[in-house]
Amino acid sequence: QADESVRVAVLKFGTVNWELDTVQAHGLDRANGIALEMLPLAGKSATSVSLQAGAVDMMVTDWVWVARQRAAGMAVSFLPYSTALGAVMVPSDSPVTSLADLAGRKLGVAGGPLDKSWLLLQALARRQDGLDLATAAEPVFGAPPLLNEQLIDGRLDAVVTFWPYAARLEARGYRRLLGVADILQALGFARDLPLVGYVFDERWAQEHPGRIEGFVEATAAARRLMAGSDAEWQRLRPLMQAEDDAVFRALRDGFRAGIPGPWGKAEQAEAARLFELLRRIGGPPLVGTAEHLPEGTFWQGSSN
Amino acid sequence: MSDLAVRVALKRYDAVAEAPAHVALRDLALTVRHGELVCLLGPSGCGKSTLLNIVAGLDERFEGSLSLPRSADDRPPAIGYVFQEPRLLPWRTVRRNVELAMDPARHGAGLVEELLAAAGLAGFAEAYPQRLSLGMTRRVALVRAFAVEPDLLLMDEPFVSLDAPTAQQLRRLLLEIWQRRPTTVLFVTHDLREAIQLGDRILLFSPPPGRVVADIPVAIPRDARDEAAVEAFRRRLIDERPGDFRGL
Amino acid sequence: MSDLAVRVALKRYDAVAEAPAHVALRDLALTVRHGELVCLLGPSGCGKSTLLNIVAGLDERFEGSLSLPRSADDRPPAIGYVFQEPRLLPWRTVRRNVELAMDPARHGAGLVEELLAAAGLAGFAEAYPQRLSLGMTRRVALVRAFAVEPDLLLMDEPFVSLDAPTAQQLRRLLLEIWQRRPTTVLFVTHDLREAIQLGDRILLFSPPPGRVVADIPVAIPRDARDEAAVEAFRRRLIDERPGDFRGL
Amino acid sequence: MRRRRSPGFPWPLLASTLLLLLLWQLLAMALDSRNLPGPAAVAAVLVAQTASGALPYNLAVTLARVAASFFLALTLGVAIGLALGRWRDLDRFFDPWLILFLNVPALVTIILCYVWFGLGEAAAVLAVTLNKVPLVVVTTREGMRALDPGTLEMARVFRFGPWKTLRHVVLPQLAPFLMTAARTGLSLIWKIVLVVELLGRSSGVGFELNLYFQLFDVAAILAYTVAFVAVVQAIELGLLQPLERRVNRWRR
Amino acid sequence: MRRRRSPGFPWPLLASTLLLLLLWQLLAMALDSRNLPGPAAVAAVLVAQTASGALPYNLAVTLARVAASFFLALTLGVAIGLALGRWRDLDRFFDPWLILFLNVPALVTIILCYVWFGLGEAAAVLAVTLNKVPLVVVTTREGMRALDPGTLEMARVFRFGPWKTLRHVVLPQLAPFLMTAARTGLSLIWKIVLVVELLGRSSGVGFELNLYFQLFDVAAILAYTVAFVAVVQAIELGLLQPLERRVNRWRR
Ligand SMILES: Nc1ncnc2c1ncn2[C@@H]1O[C@H](COP(=O)(O)OP(=O)(O)OP(=O)(O)O)[C@@H](O)[C@H]1O
Ligand SMILES: Nc1ncnc2c1ncn2[C@@H]1O[C@H](COP(=O)(O)OP(=O)(O)OP(=O)(O)O)[C@@H](O)[C@H]1O
Ligand SMILES: [Mg+2]
Ligand SMILES: [Mg+2]
Repeated sequence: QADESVRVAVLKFGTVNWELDTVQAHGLDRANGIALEMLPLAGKSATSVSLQAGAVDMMVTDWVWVARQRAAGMAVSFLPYSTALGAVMVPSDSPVTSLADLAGRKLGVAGGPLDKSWLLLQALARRQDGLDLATAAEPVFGAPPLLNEQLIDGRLDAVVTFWPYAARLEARGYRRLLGVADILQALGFARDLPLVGYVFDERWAQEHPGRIEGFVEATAAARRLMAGSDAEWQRLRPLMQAEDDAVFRALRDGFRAGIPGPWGKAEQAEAARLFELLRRIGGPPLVGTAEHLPEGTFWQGSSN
Repeated sequence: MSDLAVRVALKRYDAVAEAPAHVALRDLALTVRHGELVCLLGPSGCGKSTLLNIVAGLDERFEGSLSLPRSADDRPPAIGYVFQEPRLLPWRTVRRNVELAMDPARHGAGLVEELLAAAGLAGFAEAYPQRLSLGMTRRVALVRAFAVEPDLLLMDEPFVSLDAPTAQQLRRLLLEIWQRRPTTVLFVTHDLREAIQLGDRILLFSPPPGRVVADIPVAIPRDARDEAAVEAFRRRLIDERPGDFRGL
Repeated sequence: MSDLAVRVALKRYDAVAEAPAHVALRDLALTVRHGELVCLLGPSGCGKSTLLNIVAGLDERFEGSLSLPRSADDRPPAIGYVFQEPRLLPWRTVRRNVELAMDPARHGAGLVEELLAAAGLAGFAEAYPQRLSLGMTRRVALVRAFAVEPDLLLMDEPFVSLDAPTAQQLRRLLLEIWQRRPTTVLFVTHDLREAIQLGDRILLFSPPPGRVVADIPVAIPRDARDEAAVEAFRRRLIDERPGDFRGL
Repeated sequence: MRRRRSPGFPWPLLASTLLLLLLWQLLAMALDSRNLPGPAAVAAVLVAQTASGALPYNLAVTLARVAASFFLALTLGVAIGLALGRWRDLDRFFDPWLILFLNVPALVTIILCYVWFGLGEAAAVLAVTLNKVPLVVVTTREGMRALDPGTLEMARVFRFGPWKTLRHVVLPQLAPFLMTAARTGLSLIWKIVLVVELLGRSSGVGFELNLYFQLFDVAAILAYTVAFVAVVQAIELGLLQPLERRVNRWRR
Repeated sequence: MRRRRSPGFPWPLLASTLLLLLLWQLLAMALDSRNLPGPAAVAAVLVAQTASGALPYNLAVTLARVAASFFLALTLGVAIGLALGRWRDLDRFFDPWLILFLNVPALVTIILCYVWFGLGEAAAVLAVTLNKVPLVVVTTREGMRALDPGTLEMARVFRFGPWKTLRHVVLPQLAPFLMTAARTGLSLIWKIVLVVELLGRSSGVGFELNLYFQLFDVAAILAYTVAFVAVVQAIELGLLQPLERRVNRWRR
């Protein structure tokens, strides 16, 4: 049994937990020859600590991080998990209607100056309006829950935040100025390029090909269930900590919209192109020593 | 200036942990006239320091009453207290220890130097107390009490730990200061000779709980109190009141 | 047991901050025979406590040599030191303060009680030092020094702050203990009468830097040292050596 | 300037707590914001979380970690502090190390401990201990520097030996410093434990607090805070204050 | 048991630092892990970050916050501690409040400050100050409880008045406690500033540390740590130790 186990770090109320809970609840792991174990943690940083510490086999993060670590010599690899991306949110009565209107405004940015959504937003503003948002607007970096509160209290004019936080704001009547998917599209990329995914040690995956495959199958089955069944979501509701029905629906729909499509050579080439863009804006602080998307960033199956 | 009057019906230290309560003073009454120098004698532990603390206003937890000498302008009297232990501030120099007690408005600058020199401490004004001998720290404490030009001077065995000539010189200094300004003095000592030499009156305390058991005026003129006269007076006291003074 | 021999070529306290360096002892040599009781007299600040600290082994920063009395089995001598200040542990009761200094293997249990009673502290064994009068804490310090049954007893003005009868009783206790076991005693006092009453020899120190300027055997048999004899000896000393003893 | 409490019923505690609750209630009413729920709202959460067993469980888990780290940190810290205070050369040499360890961000120790020793209980307790030890060392050492040389000399003359000297001469003088270390230690360790739990444990108050932070559920956050404060208050009344009274018995 | 340093060249500091570097190097070589880069790697980052201006800028920003909070916390904390130590009834009454504030998680104060006062500099400094003040209060109060009644009585008899008594009688006795508060305070405030910066500031070492933590760049994290430790070491050598020598001049 031990060699079937797949241990994953999850945020206790995070979206990954919903997916994996569905896997467990329906015995999809057993059905696919693995034993799924979840380590619930309280913050994103904790998940990366747990992977480094060898306490789990997998965590969820974006492939830019994977690229950076690979370039730094840590052989990790990536499997897509979601295409759901953040959004720029403003109050419903906000005079801000376009990117250019953000100039001179207080803009909350979740995740810090290297956040992918923020980088892409800057790229678009530069390309569309010739605007350097980092200086034209007044970015305020902070923890996402704090930024939400600040926006509600009227201390911020807009926030760039992760999708669950955007969904909560939307449920409260805030307006989505621009989704990050829209930004991708405007920059000439596919809307539904997955950015976040399951990340794991390449060697571990090579040594246990059965587990990876079983994991992929199990999670795919879970997603199919979640895409189709509302009843499934009622079951998950306690895990979602939705304050009310509106938030619940926004979270559910957000998740469904983020279920990734096919992940073939074409999508991966697209990702490589996006990496070049991010490297140009983010520079070494973001990508470290990686010159281009390192070989093996995306998991190709145990054969490679 | 009025007199000093203290009446202690009961002064009791409460029991703490295993130690029982202790009655330190009972039915004690005492009046000291303005400008009088009164010596207190009594066995160790009979409550002399307790009484001085009460008079100094440090201990208000007693049954009885206290009235201090008040000056014409009715301000509270300046008190000089030579504690039984020197109680200097170890983190201040000798000079600062004395100056801090003084009221800069009232006292001239030269006074400290003068008093330190009179106490044989001329070279030690800038020294910290822990670098002095015990006798020297006692002298600093004396200087401090003198320097405030007190209306009421409380002295708890001020001249122990001093060699006889130094002690004698300081006794002279005390008398000089006392005669220069009218100062009410309460002087605790274990040395009957010293009490006779200095006092207008000698009060003898009982073993604990302390009470005044004898009140003896020293009937020798001040300018006639040489060693022989003191010794003679002492002999007479011991012979006349063997119950009170034997062994003193 | 061998003799106590100490030779201090130079004991200097270094300058610190504004205070200049100070030579406390210079060219001092001293031998005390095994079982001898020697009294030290000298002006305040002349270095008596400094010397006692050197003998006690507390101060090794001096130029000179020290050899302590050693017992037959060559263990270092048990030292009893009555410091000039009581130096009790305020957070321990009177009894514990005494017991802690004792070696439980060597000393019987009843000794503490016995000594406390002899010092007039019978009811105070469980009291904490801060609830005693100063004279009482001094007596506790005495009891502590006696209780270790010392081979070498250092006493720095042990009987000040005590009334005359109590002091006299403790002097008797000292002599009794000293006679029961042969103990080498160095006894600092400012009281010439006390020195004559107790000492085999009297050493007189010079003003600082301290040196021995006189070494006088007390030529009165111990059982003849009543008040009159002591007084007579004192008179003679003062008359014969006015330079050294005037005023003492 | 000295406090000697008689054990009786703690009236001031009651009055003070009531006033605090009142002020809180008034403030909550005045602000009327979901960012400061009033005592009633917090109490409701407290009751609910207690009934569900979540609060007692997480509190117990955290307290166990706090207790383990507290005893480790105090023992180690006092031992090192005594040594540094006793031997001046040792102190001079290790002073820079102490400053280093004092100023290593909690984040760094925690990550390194987790990465090296795995995401286990031992690593968590070790990380907290490493964060607190230097503070205890500094406090103890400062106390050692303020020791009264007179009593130490007495102990030397009367041949107390190291153990008796430590127990009867040194430690009683260090008592106020050790009390400081204990009082501030408890609160600090608790604060660090929260971070430690946030970064790598799946239970405990820190873990819960952060979840509620993500949901911005201030009432729940305050409920956990109140529960922990109540525990510390109980320790204070039941342990520290009686101990302090005992230790200070000798003061006049 | 007392230390009195002569100012001269700090040889022990040099030796001790070298030994520390050596040990670090050996450990890094032995582990050969990305999680513990050796001194050389960290030095490289240090140089690069200094050259780019990022490190001096962020360090300066953080130090400004640390300094502001430090002085606020020490002033306020000592004042409150003095009052609580002086008036026993006040102390009894506010003791539960103190315990509350002592044990409010940093997260809670930080969130509340940010929520109420906005994500600004004032809120950040206030949050840190609120976290540190109770610790200073406890330390000061413990010192007040250990005051020698003898010197206080002396001050009363000789009519020192409150100000003179404070300055010449009380504060010198509190010195070791204040030193503790200062030494531990600096390190603690720095640690809390990191959390504050992490949660809601856009500059400073804490902000940077968190970025590097997200990227798991331990070398950069250590580089910032080393830089801050160097600053504290300088404060220690240039300010605290001379001050301590001055304050302890009187000890024999
Ligand atoms: N720690 C010290 N540092 C500097 N000087 C000191 C120190 N201890 C004592 N002295 C100086 O050494 C001299 C002798 O001091 P000591 O205590 O030995 O005198 P003493 O003879 O015992 O006097 P007393 O009879 O007053 O107790 C004094 O002048 C004193 O100032
Ligand atoms: N703070 C205190 N708590 C309890 N008992 C005390 C306290 N202070 C003094 N006493 C007791 O009161 C009695 C009188 O003490 P006091 O210090 O007044 O004596 P004294 O006459 O000055 O003696 P001495 O001549 O030895 O100095 C003693 O028995 C002592 O034990
Ligand atoms: Mg007395
Ligand atoms: Mg002396």
